[in-house]
Amino acid sequence: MSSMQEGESASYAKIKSMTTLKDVLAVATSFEESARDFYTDLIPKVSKRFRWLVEELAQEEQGHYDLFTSLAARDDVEDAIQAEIERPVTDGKFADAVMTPDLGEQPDDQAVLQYAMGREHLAMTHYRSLADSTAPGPIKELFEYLANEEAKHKEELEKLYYETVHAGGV
Amino acid sequence: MRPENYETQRQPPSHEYELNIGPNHPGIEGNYAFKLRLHGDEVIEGRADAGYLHRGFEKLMEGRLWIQNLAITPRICVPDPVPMEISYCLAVEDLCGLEVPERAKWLRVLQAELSRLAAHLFTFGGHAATTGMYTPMFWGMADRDLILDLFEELCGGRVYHIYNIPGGVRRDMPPGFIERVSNTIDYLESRLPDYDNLMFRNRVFVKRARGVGVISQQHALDWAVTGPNLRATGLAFDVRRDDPYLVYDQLDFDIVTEDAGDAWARALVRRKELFESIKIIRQVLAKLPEIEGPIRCPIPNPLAWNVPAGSTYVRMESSKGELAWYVVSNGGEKPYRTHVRGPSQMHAVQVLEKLSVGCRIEDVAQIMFSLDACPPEVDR
Amino acid sequence: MTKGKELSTWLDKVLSELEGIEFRRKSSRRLRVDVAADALPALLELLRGRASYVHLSAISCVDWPDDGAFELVYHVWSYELQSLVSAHTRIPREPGVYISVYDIYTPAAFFERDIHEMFGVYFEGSPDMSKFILTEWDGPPPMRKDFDSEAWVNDHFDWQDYNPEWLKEIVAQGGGIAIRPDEQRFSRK
Amino acid sequence: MSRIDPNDKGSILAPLKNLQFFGRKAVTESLDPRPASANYRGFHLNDWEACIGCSTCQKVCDNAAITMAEVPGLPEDPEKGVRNLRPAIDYGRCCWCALCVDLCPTGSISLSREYVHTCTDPELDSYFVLPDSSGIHGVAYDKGWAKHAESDMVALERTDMPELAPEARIGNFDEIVDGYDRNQGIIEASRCVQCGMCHDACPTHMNAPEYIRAIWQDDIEEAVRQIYRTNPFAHTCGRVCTHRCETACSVGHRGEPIAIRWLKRFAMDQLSHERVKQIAAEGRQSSPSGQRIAIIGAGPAGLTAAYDLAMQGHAVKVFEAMGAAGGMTRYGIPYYRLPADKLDNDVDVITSLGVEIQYDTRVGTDVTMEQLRDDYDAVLIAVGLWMGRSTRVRGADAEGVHRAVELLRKVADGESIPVPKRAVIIGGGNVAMDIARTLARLQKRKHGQVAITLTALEDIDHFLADPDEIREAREEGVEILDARGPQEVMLDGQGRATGLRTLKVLSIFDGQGRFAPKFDDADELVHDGDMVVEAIGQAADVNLLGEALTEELEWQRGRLRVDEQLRTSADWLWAAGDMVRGPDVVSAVADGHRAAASIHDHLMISEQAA
Repeated sequence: MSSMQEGESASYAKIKSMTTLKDVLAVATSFEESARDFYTDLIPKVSKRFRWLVEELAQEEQGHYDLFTSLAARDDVEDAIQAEIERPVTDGKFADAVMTPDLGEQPDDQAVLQYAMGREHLAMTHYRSLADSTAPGPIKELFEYLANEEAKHKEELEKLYYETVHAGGV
Repeated sequence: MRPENYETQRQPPSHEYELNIGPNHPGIEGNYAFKLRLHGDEVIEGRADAGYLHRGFEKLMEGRLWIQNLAITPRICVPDPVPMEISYCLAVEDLCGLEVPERAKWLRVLQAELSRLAAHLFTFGGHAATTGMYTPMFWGMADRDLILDLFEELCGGRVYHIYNIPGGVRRDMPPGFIERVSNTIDYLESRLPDYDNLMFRNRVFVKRARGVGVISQQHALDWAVTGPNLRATGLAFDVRRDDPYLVYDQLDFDIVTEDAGDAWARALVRRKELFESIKIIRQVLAKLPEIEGPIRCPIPNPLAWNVPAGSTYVRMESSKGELAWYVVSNGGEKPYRTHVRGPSQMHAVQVLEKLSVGCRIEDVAQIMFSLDACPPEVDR
Repeated sequence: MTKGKELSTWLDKVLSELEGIEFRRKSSRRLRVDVAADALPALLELLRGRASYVHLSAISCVDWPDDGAFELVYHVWSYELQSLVSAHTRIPREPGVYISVYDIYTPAAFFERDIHEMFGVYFEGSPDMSKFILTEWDGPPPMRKDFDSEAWVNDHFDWQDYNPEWLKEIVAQGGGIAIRPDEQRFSRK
Repeated sequence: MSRIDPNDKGSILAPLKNLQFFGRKAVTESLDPRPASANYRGFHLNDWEACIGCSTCQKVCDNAAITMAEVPGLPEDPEKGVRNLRPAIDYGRCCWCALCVDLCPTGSISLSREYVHTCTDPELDSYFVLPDSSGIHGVAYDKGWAKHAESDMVALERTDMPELAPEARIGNFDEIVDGYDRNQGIIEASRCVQCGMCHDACPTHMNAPEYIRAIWQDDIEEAVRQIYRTNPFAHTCGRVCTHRCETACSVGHRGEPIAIRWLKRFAMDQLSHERVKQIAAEGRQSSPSGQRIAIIGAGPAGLTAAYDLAMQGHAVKVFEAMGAAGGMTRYGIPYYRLPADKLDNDVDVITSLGVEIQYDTRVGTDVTMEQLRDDYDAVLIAVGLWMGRSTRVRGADAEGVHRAVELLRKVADGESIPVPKRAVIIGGGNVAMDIARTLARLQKRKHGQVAITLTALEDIDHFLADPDEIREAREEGVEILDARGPQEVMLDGQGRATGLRTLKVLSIFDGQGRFAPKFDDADELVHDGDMVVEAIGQAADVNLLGEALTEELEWQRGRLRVDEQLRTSADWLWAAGDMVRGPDVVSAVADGHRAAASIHDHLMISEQAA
């Protein structure tokens, strides 16, 4: 799993240094892609009990990936693709409380969920920062849209997490 | 449909004929038949025939929960239903050893005496009507209605109050009730001279009622005559004083007697008892504000109420005489046996049969009403 | 009053000396006496003739089919002593015949006739054992415990089916009568 | 009063004095419509919002005047004690006694101040009315006779259950609740109106009205018989059931519900164990069926199924990993709530029917699923939820951080556990209360005082724990802080736990009622404690299935997929209890019955086919 953390921090560093929309989108796309591949890799590894979870996550990331691919093809985005973007400031507050775990060879549902939540949180704050530092216009709206998407997804995962882990106290 | 006991024993002589009074006749407080054998207009023999109001109450009560029987009890005597409720409750309370709160006892006396007033006004008017005078009947009915208004306020029902439950009563008085009762009894007292003028100072009534249906004191004792009918023969006996229940031993009232033993004396005893009841109600109204506290003691869930095994005989003075319940429990949730001893069981059968012999046909109805016989009590 | 007290003391003494009699004072005004059937008339003679219990308040009958007995209870009152004696006796349910006390207490005629009609107990010497209330009744004496009036009613009458408009409406919506009163009648359980 | 002389012959003129009345107003009453008195017993009003369709009015009706009608579209919820039945009144029978009002558990029925009803149809049907709050004629009349404290006949107060005072119970594991004595039991049972809401709400549909009535009639044997018809974990459920029956109890709508759980316990405690065994075995199939069934897990679900199957004449063998039977009821519930000997009695009743329990045998290790599949005609898995979940906050894997279920299991097994000077518990369910109160007892014994802080995400009104548990925990000195979200276990230099950092929870549910806590970053607390116990949730350990079988079986969002009859996707395997249903004793019992019925049917069908 260390490869994932490396990959993540590498892409994070890339985003930080990005200066154009084109590059931001490119890194984001690969960000979703690597996540999709990560979950897909997990499917045969985890117990059949939790397989539904990683399957759903992989599907979700595939959806995001498709979104970015189609974005890049849009005319209005293409027009602005060379626009200068200020480097975003991100805040990993949620990750302070819930550490990103080493998922191990056979991660359980809680580990997968924790990782996924952290990841969505990171993406959300990232897009939010991008939106904040962009002047009003279609690009700002795009980042806001992306941030909201990630926020919604993260919230869904949080609910699922609490339902799985905390509920059921006898 | 020919009644079995209708068969005459022998061929009647040709100068005799038979006459049925009832089962529907205004001369009695319900459906009841009195069959006469006459010689001219003189009665040779009278035979009581009951059953027209038989609803099998005693049997019905054995099939109902103790508390479900409350609704049956007042129906055993329509004109004076209250003593029926109270005495059934007294019997259950005795079997269960329930301690009825003081306030409930006084409320019961209030209710019972109002009921006695209403019942006497009813009988009083009815008696006058059997002598052909309808004004006292209209007045009696109209004045009785004022009491029914009070019952409606206190109990929620005008005739079938179902106000008592074992352990006490169901509701306390509504606000301002004492004042309204007080006004009503003041009014009723003011009416008494009117009744006197209309009946006891009226030559027609005196002529019709004097010497009719005479019961001597010895006969009264032999025939188990009770209530006003007994007191009209000069014997000062009243269950309220001589076998007291509720709080009658704390109340000041006179036992009214007359010596003549005839229909007139019986009417007069009732007339005077109206005043005694008014006296009692005044005392109760004065006392009630002093007695605080609950109006019933805690009772079990009516759907799970076993009354301890045993039997009890409870007596009360109803407007018609001695009323008693013999109640047996086998420890179950329903009465094992209830037996109602209504005063009219004596008055409407053996006494009436005896008194009618030798009297004239026009007096039979008056004798019946002067005895204040209540057919539903006979039939049950 | 003193005379009453003396009489009452005398009565207690007599009753305690009589054989086959159990007596118990429930209160100052209530006395329960249990007496064998053949001794009851003598006891009533004594109570009426010598102890001033002149008023027969009632005769109650109770059916005890499990014991094969009818219980007869004679409630007599003394105006002088202001006390009520309930004299209990039991007679065999079969043939259900007993002696009338009409010659001691005239009012017994009514009560004996009533008990005969309702329970089927025959009182020898009672002036009138003819029907009174249940003139047209040809069934068994209805107050006996083995007569089930509710079953009789169910056998002879039908429960009426209701069909008002509001009921038709809820039936059309898939509802309707769920529990009939005869199914839920608590007292039948 | 005026004097009347007996010798007065009267005068024909005396009545003439009353001629003055010609000048007065007539006494007759006006026939104008007027409302009756404030307490009048007129026609029925029924507040359909308040009415729960319990039919108590019908039961107390003297005259069988009340018919219960099912009204489609009204709420129907057995768990809340609500039925869509409403009383319809036959005014040809009603006697207006108002007992229906006085005994109505909810107070929905009242009588109006309306006087008159006449027949409007040629048929008598116009006397048969379904009243609602608008009355029977749709004309607004005020309430007359209505529910009133003076005339209320519903016994709203519960018979007090004697229990040990906090001081007396804190240093030991003695059972807290005394149980009713005979008199108290009968009195409490007598409050019941026999509506049967409890029966409908109970997961295993116990014959509660029947056994309550039997208790009231002082017929304990009949009560036990009724209990065993639906629940062989009678002692256990009489003590620790989640008693949904009491939530649904109609008397509970205005007062305290009947103490149904304590009554069950009362009945069980009254009768000798030998007699209970005889009653439990009544109706047992005497000739063996020749079928063999393996059950994995001797908890409530497994043993209930074993009881039912043994009663049907099947040979049942139960494989239990632990050294004693009872499952979570033994290893999760402390003795002060459920004494071991009572649980032993429940188990003994079941084994006395010939159910064999093989202890200390872990399926998957000592015997494989494949062996069971081959050796038995059917297999039931009911292994419960034995793995305690961890919050996995920072420090959650440090020394001094424990899972509640593991500590409770050790205490029940007689093993010693570390007793901290101060403990912090995470969780608001009954397990959290159990470990808090267990630790409190151990602390009292070892250190002489209780120092426990319990934190939970939920606010106190949404705790999953029983309110009695919360009250008793507080009485025993447990400090309960609600709405606190765990963030981090604080550690000392050696990496040992020293406390827990929490944030205030602002809200815990989202708009759809789903679990989604929101925290207030500004409200932070650190709770000191040399032990932190996590009691937040549990999971089933299904490793025993083995990889092949896990792959073969169908799963449903983390749990084994079972159908209504608790059949898994394999035709020889059934699953029941907490592992498929979530944690609840009485639901596990219900599952046991259902699984047993399904297995029995399956065996009968395959026998016929053979």
